[in-house]
Amino acid sequence: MINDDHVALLEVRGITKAFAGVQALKGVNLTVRRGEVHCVLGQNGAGKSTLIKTLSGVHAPDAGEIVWQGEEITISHPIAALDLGIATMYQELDVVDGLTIAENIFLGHERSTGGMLRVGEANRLTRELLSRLGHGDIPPTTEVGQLSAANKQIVSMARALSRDTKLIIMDEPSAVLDSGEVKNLFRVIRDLTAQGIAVVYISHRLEEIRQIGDRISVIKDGRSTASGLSVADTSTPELIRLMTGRDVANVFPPASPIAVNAPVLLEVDDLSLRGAFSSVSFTVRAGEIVGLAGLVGSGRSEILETIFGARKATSGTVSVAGRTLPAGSVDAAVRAGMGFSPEERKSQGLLLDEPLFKNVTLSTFGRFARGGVLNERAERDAAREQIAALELRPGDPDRPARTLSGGNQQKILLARWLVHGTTVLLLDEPTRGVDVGARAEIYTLVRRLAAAGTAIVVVSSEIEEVLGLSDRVLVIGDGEVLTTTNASDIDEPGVLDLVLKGSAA
Amino acid sequence: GTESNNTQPTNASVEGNEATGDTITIGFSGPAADHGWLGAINSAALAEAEKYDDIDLKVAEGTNDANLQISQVEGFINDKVDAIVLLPTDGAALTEVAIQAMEAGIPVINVDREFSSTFASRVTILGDNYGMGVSAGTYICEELGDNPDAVVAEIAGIDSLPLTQDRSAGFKDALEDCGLEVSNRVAADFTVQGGEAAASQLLSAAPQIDALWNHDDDQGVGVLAAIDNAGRDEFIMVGGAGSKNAMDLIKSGDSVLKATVIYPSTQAADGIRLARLVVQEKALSDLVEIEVPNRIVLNAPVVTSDNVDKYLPTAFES
Amino acid sequence: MSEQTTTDPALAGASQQAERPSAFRRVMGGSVGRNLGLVIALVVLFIIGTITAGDRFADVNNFLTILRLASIIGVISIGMTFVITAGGIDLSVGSVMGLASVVASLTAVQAAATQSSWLLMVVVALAVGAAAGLVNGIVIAYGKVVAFMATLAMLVGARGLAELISGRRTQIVTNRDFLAFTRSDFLGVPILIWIFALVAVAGWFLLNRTTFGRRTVAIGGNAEASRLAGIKVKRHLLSIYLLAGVTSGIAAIMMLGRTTAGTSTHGTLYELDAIAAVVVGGTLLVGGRGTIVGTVLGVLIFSTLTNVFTQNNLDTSVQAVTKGVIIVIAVLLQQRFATRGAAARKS
Amino acid sequence: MSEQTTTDPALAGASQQAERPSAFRRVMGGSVGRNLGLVIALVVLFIIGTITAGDRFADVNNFLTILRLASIIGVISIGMTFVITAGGIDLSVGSVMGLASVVASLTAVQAAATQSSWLLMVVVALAVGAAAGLVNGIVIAYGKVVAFMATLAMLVGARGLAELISGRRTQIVTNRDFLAFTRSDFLGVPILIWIFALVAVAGWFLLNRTTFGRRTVAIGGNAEASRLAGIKVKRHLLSIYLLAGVTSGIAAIMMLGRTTAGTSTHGTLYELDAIAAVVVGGTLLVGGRGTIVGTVLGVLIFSTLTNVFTQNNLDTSVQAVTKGVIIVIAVLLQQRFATRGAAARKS
Ligand SMILES: Nc1ncnc2c1ncn2[C@@H]1O[C@H](COP(=O)(O)OP(=O)(O)OP(=O)(O)O)[C@@H](O)[C@H]1O
Ligand SMILES: Nc1ncnc2c1ncn2[C@@H]1O[C@H](COP(=O)(O)OP(=O)(O)OP(=O)(O)O)[C@@H](O)[C@H]1O
Ligand SMILES: [Mg+2]
Ligand SMILES: [Mg+2]
Repeated sequence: MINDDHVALLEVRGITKAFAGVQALKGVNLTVRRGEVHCVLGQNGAGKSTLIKTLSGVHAPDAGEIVWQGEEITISHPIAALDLGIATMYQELDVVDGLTIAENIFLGHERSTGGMLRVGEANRLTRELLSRLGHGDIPPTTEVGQLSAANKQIVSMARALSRDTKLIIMDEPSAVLDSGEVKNLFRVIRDLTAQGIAVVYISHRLEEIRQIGDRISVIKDGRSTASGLSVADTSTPELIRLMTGRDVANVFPPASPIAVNAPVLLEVDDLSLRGAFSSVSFTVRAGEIVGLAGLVGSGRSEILETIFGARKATSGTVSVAGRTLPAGSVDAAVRAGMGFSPEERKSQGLLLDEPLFKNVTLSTFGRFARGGVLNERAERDAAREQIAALELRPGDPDRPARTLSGGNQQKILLARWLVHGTTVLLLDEPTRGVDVGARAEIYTLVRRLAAAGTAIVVVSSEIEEVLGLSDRVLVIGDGEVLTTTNASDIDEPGVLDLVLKGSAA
Repeated sequence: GTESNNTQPTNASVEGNEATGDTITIGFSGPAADHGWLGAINSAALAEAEKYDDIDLKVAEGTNDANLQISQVEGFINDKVDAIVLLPTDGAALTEVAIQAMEAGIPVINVDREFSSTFASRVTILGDNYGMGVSAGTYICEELGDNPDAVVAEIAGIDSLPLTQDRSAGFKDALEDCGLEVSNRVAADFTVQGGEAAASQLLSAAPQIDALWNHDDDQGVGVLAAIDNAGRDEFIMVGGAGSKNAMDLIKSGDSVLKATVIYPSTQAADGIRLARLVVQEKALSDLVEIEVPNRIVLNAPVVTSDNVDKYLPTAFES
Repeated sequence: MSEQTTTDPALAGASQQAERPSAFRRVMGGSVGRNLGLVIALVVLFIIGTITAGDRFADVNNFLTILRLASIIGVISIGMTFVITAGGIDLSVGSVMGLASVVASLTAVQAAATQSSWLLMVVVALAVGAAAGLVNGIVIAYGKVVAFMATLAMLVGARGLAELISGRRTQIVTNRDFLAFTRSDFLGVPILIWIFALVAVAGWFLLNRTTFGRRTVAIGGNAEASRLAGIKVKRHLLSIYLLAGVTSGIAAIMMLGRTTAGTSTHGTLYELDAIAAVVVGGTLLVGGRGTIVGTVLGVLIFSTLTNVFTQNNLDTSVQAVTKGVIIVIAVLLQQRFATRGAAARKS
Repeated sequence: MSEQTTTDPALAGASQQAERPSAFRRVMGGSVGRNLGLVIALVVLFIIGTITAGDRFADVNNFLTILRLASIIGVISIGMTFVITAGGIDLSVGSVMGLASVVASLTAVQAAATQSSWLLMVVVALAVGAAAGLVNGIVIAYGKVVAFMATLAMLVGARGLAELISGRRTQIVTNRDFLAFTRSDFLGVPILIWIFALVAVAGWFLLNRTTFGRRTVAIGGNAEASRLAGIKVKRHLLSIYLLAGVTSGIAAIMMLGRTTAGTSTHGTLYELDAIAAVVVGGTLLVGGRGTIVGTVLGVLIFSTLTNVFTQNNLDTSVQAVTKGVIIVIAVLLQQRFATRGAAARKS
């Protein structure tokens, strides 16, 4: 590791940034040295993404200084940041679906001669980059729209590497990755830092910080509460206190025993979807939480979507409380009492320009209406209740969903089904991008729902989370159920073992 | 009227009619000038109004929307103009509002497209669309009369206009009289590009033609371009409307265009003049009648190289 | 160089307080603020009209003329607002109106109406509009044909059908009762204007106060999210095109009354006028946000503009050039005022 | 197709092998497969034409007639393909063409051209098209006026300007050299068709083989992501509308040659024809995917259709109804074949 303590690579002082009605940054300091992994921590909505967007030329800061290699500069456009050698992997996947992987990677700095593309060269370089990231198996000419979220993240990563950079900013890169992929990511990061490239790393998974980080800065409500703490010298509870201002027990709530006579609420029988998964069967009883564990791309999302009717099963049936649902009908599923919180909240979940409360009541507004006439006051009240229960911030029910931070957007989706009051709840990556505090709240909430008699199915790429939260676990590999077992009878290495064996077979 | 002699029919003279009278306001509304003939109609009307110091002409935006044109006439009624010259996009659709104007004491001069009620206008001045077809058909009959198998083609204007149907009906009837019929018919849209597109398709569909009637000389520019392009010259072509361009070609005699049937583009200009006479209570100078007549139908003569010099001065620059 | 470690939990509560919008901001953020640009544009037009044309312009009868002109395209624009808000487009509104006017004024229909009731013509026009809307809806929602193309096909097809049915003749309305109704006044205001007002109010209520409207906005904002929330997206889309068809039917009745004639050429290019009015009004062309008040203002701006032009005896070509410039200015005004306060999201 | 996570480098190579698409799939997945629906539609049209009109249809001269008809709208459609691929729309193409034809055929310009070179007329037409495109681009990219409205304003404005300049007269082209060129043949094929072919090939190359093309697709697919990747989105959008303006200018030159006249009515409703051809061709109306081959096929389908209609002496109204149905079928066919293999993502 190269250490150059005298001149920091990047120094940010007193940055402020206001959006309409929100002071997102109120004074943030950050010092990044060459070759270090600098972690930025903070709760959802603390201002982490906003901070990095002022560094990558997306937002112009209202006040404050940015010093780059000892020189004060302004970064007015993404091009300026890229020219300086700052590459960014944004929290919202910033790829173009209609282009191939190679085209995405070299977008804006295409390999070309006099404006004419050198496609072969771009593809070759892409293959090299992907190999470096451990994904030499993905053809560079694949359209990015065909990729899973995890693989899109890989493309983002490759794009950052494709430029001559001194600093790579990663805004929650691990949110869509499974543990194998995260390990892979860390390998790449170590590679980079060894070359003197600095990395700003944002994540809500504190154990990752321990593994990869050198120093830490913490933001709370748009203000620096700590800058440049050494990872080794700072305890996790202290970090949590810096972030949240309180103590949070980062443990899974205890499972309450399921009544012996609890009725089966969800029954999935021999469900298959061509090209995605086959012969999935399981039941969930009232009060039970069933987790689906597996690697990214193993088809877990498809299983949930098919159960919910968002995709039409090629064969097999889904029954709720004994009644078989018609295949491929979401609204029948919803009417039968099923709820689904999708994996990609922006494209599948939210009306970004609509106020928060309308997002919360999207599946229930009819209930607040009489003769088709809406009662927005009742809707707002119902939403406000859930906003308080989930500690959604900022809590103004009239604020457009777009202006909320990622983690808070995730909470909107949960709130939606809480208002709905489902008997079967399907959760796909319910804590993706959610901060430690909220995470604990969500766990408690899910448990509480189960205790109240809801049947719950959870998919998460964090195996620890699946195991900690569920009563029973289905391990999925390549679209097949490899094992069904009690959560207490298996551990993380056990799951990984199964999965790797399954995919090798 | 201030003219003391307005009850003296014999005194209606050209000079008397030209003499400046009380200034009157005339509202003029017509369809969108989206092709040559209508453009000529508009400019002729404006030019005519310019000639008279006692005419204050208000021109409404040309439109093909009956709704908008109705509101323009309503505007004229609100403004209490002295007369309205109206070339309706659709005669029937403008009838009611014209009646309103008449009931409000404003004489309406109906140009070219007839209202569906006689109460809707004080004077109606029309070209003879059916007559045009007859003239064109008769001319073609004369030229090909001895050949019962002759192929006659027709390029119509906008098919949904009643005037197009009248022209085609006249053409068909006249051809029938000499045992011919239209074997290929396409419709264009009175524009150069429409004429070109329709004609090139027609020529390709009919490899051998003896005579072709094209309803409109403006779209005829395109039709001739297509004919030229296809290298065809085995037939005679008859035009319609009577543009200067067409007459020049007829005069020079070196194209397939041998004749054109006049459909006067001066109708609206006539309408302006008639409106002035009506309001100032003058009469048509060469009539003994002391008032302007209710209905004037213009002739649709055939212009050929023999008589083109006579008509050239009245031709419109399309 | 400062790397202090500061912890201040006290700030957390304070920031929440500051984020509640003031009463003023709430009003400005509401429909008044959003439409301020349009209101300004309209007022400017009125001032220009009064200065240039004086009493002739600022006259009750002239205002009624403007409103009568606005009423037919206005009704169509209300339907169009729903379609565009839901993320669609309907290019067929004008030609469906023409078709409905033709069918409702057929000799046979008029004869039957004379024997029974003039309402028969109304019913027929509405039925034709609804049928065309239904076809659009089925092709778009279930056939998954992109709306632009499906309704373009309907535009061409309905016009052709209208010509076939009418034999390209203008059909005169002779039914006295029908004409008596459509040409009547109520409280000194023509019935056509009342119909427009009624449709606008109903549209506003439907869009802003009902589950139907909420679904419309939701689907336009994010169809996939709406589907996953349990909304029957296809059925709703169908009903929206049906609605647009019905407004075309209503417009056909109004047009029959106003022109006393049914013809296949009625409504030519109305689709562009309606879309222009809706978009100038502030409804997003990509869907997800719609405003009936804006649409009404948009329609009024265009018809006032036409009126001012006519009053000032402007040359048609000059009118066209001016209109082009004014469209751009109106959209700019509307956009500036609508986004003001909502600040610049992108730098 | 499952993306396994293998850190084992040995496996990486193996799976790469497996995922390489077969030659057949590559062809079907490429432009042939994507355009198969269109090719089928075109072949069916040819068969119908040959059956109903026999030798008159299946004749070299008739094919040239179809191609000549296709060439002008074809050139405009190539420009439109870029605009739509970038997520925009240009309603002004037809009226800009009209304006360019008028300016280039002004007496003064023709006189100057006679004294210098006929190329002056070409330059003038291109310059007028470029200028109009530039204005569109500035208003859209920098003024942030939604493209539909900005170009609608240009549609109205340019038409008015053309009328003003021409005094609504049809201006006959008298320049011999200009006509000699535009009406000439090369290898037995009219020069207009060559121009279309040239523009299409250039367009294909530009869209598929250059950075300009990649960026066009990227901006249409995700403008924000493109900006973040360091693309100057505004400047690029500007240049795309400029390009569309230039194709309108080229079309104006062709039109002048073909009709031997310049008039403000040239190009009326060409915007709808061009958009229809582009969308039927498979370019996504929301942007992010564009195909020049599809556009060319789309243009050919429409002009062949017109030809088959005329060959069979079909009534205009019947033509319209049939055309409506055929548009829907063509879009359906195109969509079905384009998404086949890409599987049904949603139920
Ligand atoms: N475009 C915007 N307009 C208005 N407010 C915004 C906008 N973007 C962010 N904000 C607000 O700024 C604050 C900081 O958001 P930011 O996205 O930076 O949080 P974050 O720390 O990245 O959170 P997360 O961990 O959830 O991603 C939040 O209150 C958010 O609502
Ligand atoms: N829209 C799509 N089109 C084509 N293939 C897709 C699409 N979405 C997902 N896939 C593919 O389906 C497979 C399963 O993906 P899916 O995202 O459901 O897996 P998962 O187990 O839920 O993992 P993740 O944690 O990424 O959600 C992957 O190979 C993926 O590439
Ligand atoms: Mg963030
Ligand atoms: Mg998933």
